Amino acid sequence: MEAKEIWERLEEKFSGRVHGFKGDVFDPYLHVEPQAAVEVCRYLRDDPGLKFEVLSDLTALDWPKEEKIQLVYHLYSYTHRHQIVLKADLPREAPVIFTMEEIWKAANWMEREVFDLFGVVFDGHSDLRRILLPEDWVGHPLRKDYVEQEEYDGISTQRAPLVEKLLR
Amino acid sequence: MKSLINSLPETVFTTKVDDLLNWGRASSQWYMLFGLACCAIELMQTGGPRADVDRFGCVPRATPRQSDLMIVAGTLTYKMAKRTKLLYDQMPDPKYVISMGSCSNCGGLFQLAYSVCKGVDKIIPVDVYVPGCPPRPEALTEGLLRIQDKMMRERWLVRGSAERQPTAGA
Amino acid sequence: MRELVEQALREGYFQGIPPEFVYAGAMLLTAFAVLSFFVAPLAGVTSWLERRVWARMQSRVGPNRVGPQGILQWLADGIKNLLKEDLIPAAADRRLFTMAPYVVFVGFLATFVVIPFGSQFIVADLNIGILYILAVTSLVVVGILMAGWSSNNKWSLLGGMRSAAQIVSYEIPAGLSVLTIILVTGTMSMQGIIKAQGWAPWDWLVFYNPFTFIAFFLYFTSALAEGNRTPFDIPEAESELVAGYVTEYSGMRFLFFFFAEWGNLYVIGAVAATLFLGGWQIPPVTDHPLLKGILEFAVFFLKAYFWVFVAMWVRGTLPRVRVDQLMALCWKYLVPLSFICLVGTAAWVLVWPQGNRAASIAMFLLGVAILIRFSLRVGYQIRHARPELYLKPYI
Amino acid sequence: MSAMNEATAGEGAAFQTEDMIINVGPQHPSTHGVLRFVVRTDGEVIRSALPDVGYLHRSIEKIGEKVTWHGFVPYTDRADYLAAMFANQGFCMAAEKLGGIEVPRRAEFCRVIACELNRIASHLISVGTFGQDIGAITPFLHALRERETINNLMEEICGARLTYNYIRIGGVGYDITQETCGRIGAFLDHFELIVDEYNRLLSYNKIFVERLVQVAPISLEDAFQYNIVGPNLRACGLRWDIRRDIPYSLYPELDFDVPVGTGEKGILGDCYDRYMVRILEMQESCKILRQSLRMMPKGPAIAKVPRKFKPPAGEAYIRIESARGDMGFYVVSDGSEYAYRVRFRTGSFTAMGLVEKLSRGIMVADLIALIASLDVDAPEIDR
Repeated sequence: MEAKEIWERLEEKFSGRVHGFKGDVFDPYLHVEPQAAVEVCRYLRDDPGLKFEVLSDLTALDWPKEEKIQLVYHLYSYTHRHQIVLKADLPREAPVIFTMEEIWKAANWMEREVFDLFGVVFDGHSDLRRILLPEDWVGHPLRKDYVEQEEYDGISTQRAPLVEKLLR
Repeated sequence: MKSLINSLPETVFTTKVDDLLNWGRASSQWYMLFGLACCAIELMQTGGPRADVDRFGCVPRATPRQSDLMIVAGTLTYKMAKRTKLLYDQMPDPKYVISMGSCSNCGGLFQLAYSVCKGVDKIIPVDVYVPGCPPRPEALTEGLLRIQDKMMRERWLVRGSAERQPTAGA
Repeated sequence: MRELVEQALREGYFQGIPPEFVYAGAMLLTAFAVLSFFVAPLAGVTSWLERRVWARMQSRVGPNRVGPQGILQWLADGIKNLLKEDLIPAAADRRLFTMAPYVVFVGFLATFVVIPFGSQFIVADLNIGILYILAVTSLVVVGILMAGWSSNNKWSLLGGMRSAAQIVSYEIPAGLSVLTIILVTGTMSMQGIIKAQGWAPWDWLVFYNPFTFIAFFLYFTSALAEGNRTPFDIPEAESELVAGYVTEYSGMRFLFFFFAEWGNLYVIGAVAATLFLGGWQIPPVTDHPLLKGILEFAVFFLKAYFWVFVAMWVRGTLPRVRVDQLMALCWKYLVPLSFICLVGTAAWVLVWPQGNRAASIAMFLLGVAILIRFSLRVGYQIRHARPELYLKPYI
Repeated sequence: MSAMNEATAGEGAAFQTEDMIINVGPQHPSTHGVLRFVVRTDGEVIRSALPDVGYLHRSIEKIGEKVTWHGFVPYTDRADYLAAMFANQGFCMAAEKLGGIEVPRRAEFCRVIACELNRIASHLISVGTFGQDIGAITPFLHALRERETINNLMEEICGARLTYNYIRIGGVGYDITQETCGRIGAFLDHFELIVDEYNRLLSYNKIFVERLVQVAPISLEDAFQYNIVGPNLRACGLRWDIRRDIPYSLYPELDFDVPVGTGEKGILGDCYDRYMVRILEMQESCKILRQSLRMMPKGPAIAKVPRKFKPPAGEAYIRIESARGDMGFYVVSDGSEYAYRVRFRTGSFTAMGLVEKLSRGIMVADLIALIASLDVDAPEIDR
């Protein structure tokens, strides 16, 4: 099914809670209200015409200028061989969204990763801990304004001055 | 009883005994399987059919208790740093460390990373640095031979000449 | 030995020392000599041989730098391990931890007392020889269990428990197949068992009847399991349990385990050769006692080492079984089969108390047929194995 | 075993058992790099195994925002060192998609050849370490031996043995010469028979088969729920290969089969199926290599790409079939010389999420087999 049709079906069902469809890019995407994300995703998974069985990818983008963190869900359907990208904008200071864990189990680890690297809190998540970084790490490194600590666990994080210049 | 180590005068006998002991240690380096990242694959290849360090008596051991040589092969992250120190402490003396690859030498490509320890020598003392990203098996074999040289130069019975040599690059 | 000491005593060499002390001293001296000049090199060379054979199978070279063709590799390993720091983990049970290697070592070393290297070359021809071997090798279990428990390491504990379960279970088929032989020979003395056989292959007990033929393979399989060899090396499974019960051992203590493992391999081969393969029996070619002794020793040694080589071959080929499969194999297949062998041989002995020559020769021919089939298959595999590809610029 | 414990526990409270917590890793011979499992066992039977990853988190995604588009290609190698070529290709394809760059046809062929060689190398390590984890070390070394030959070929193609940096934005770094093509052909003649040898040595070994069948089967629902991809997904019985089903590069022109798990020895989707799919895939890769060697046209190996490559603002998501399955590359550009966000979505990461569920009730030895069969790779999990 084409992305356009998916968008039309979604708009019909969830009018007002999905918006901003963009079909003329490489991977067509649409925006979804954070509160409605779980409902929309459940519909996308269960509707026989859509049947998005897998959550291919879940990641986030940090936009400091617009004061938002954007969650990006890549969905794919093996049955119908179509894909769609969902985006959900969260406020940057307190990004909270409900977990997708009950819809796709794969979301468990992906959400932990997003929590670890971006600091997005997933409400209702069964086991929201840091996954890649140590438990006592300070900050969420993939945010654009992340500042490295001087040292971690007694080990200094100093680099050679030459390398320091490369850092943007 | 007073320890015999580094207490005797230099005679033919003591130097010969030292040579024998050093020969034993140099000919039987058991290295710990401590592959961290990319270099671990080259470490495996070094034990594999083409390079085959078993010729020199180097066999991999899984446990630090039975190994003499720690080959730190790959990127050391902060999360792993504490464990590396622990594993090093678990090895019985005399023990040696080869830092294999740019990442464990100085951070290498991952100097820019926030989670990578810039050099394993911030955690544990290193005897031989093997450069490369990743080093070829030949380079690692050369590193092992350098460690052998270093072992052969050490003195155990003879008094006063036992300072461990400064590190050498392979 | 005894005569020598008695002669020395008669001639008055050790006046003022109680003769018991002299005997004890002589025994200790012999033990030391045997240990350092026979058993240690034997285990060491076996370890070197294993590494070379293994390397060859893996298209590597193996240790070849230390001494000619690397044959002194075991010496270097020994020297190095002697010099290592003697680590005892803080949380370990000190007493058991230090004792365990010796218990294992004694368990393996004591078997050498009754191994008949030649018609005159045996330390003590006990009349319960084979029973003695079964008994003292059980001591190894105790040592391994001690090591596993005292290390206070979960891998060691798992390894120790696995090993205990495994060795205790496999004692049964091993013991039963040994009993099969005892039924035939009517003696438990190692020399007696060998003397019941002849030099010719059809006089060997392995071809005595179909049941002993099966019992031989049962024995070899169970012995591999008792010696913690692949495919039954689950107690020290490197990829699962790090190093199993030796995980916390370093230096000299580890060397004892190391030593016992490779020495044990030889004991397995030696017992198989004694019980089933005619031991040191040689054709009557010479009457010269020394020459005869050397020939006997060589024959026995080669027979034993052939099975050592087979064990290495198996190790280079097979993966490892799982714990439940190991137990299932023992209790579901090996134990019933060995019982059948025992009962069958008992019936056979009742019917033909002097043995059945025709059956022996038939079994021998069957054995030869199996061997030919097997070697043809091995030959096929070797012919179809491809050598390493060296591309041109890299030769 | 657990049933027995429950039975005895019912008889009297005096007999109480305690679960043992074992720490597998991060330094353990069969965790394939640095993984850690906190395993709660009842004797040999695992109650639960919680994976703990991140010991090789090298912040490649953050580095992607700090270096230029061209400069990031070497880092993609390290994102999956066993199959570095795929990460190269995926990232370059994403950048090309953003920048609208047409790749010359010969370069596409070079990419396919390099990738398929790399797939064989990666699967060799996978099945080799599988044998090692089950306890057979000889097959592992035989696999390493063949891999050395591939490494030599790779060295000839691009000058590196492991981390290639061969595929660049717009094409490939170096053209594959005619002599190299000949040597690759010689290698294929050799290797196709080696796979048979490998089968005789390991694949149909009775003990090996018994160890793997009916161990930790993955159902298709679980595979979808946990987003299992690549050979692991195919082992569940779904004939799905991105090379065939979402075609990219030259794969639509090439003729190859997609091997799937059949449950020939045990049940569908067990460890043995996952192993066998990889063995069959190596043969398919040989087929692809032969075809592409035959079809290779003349032409340039790289398109003209400016040194200061600045793709227009936008985002692209690329899926490629890596040796570990669907590898996704999500790149966002804000029109500058640096990427705004680089995201790798890898098969090993999601596969590790499933380990906790699969490991309930299997034995410690089976856990090792399970990890080996999933063919997870620490840098791909942690990036």
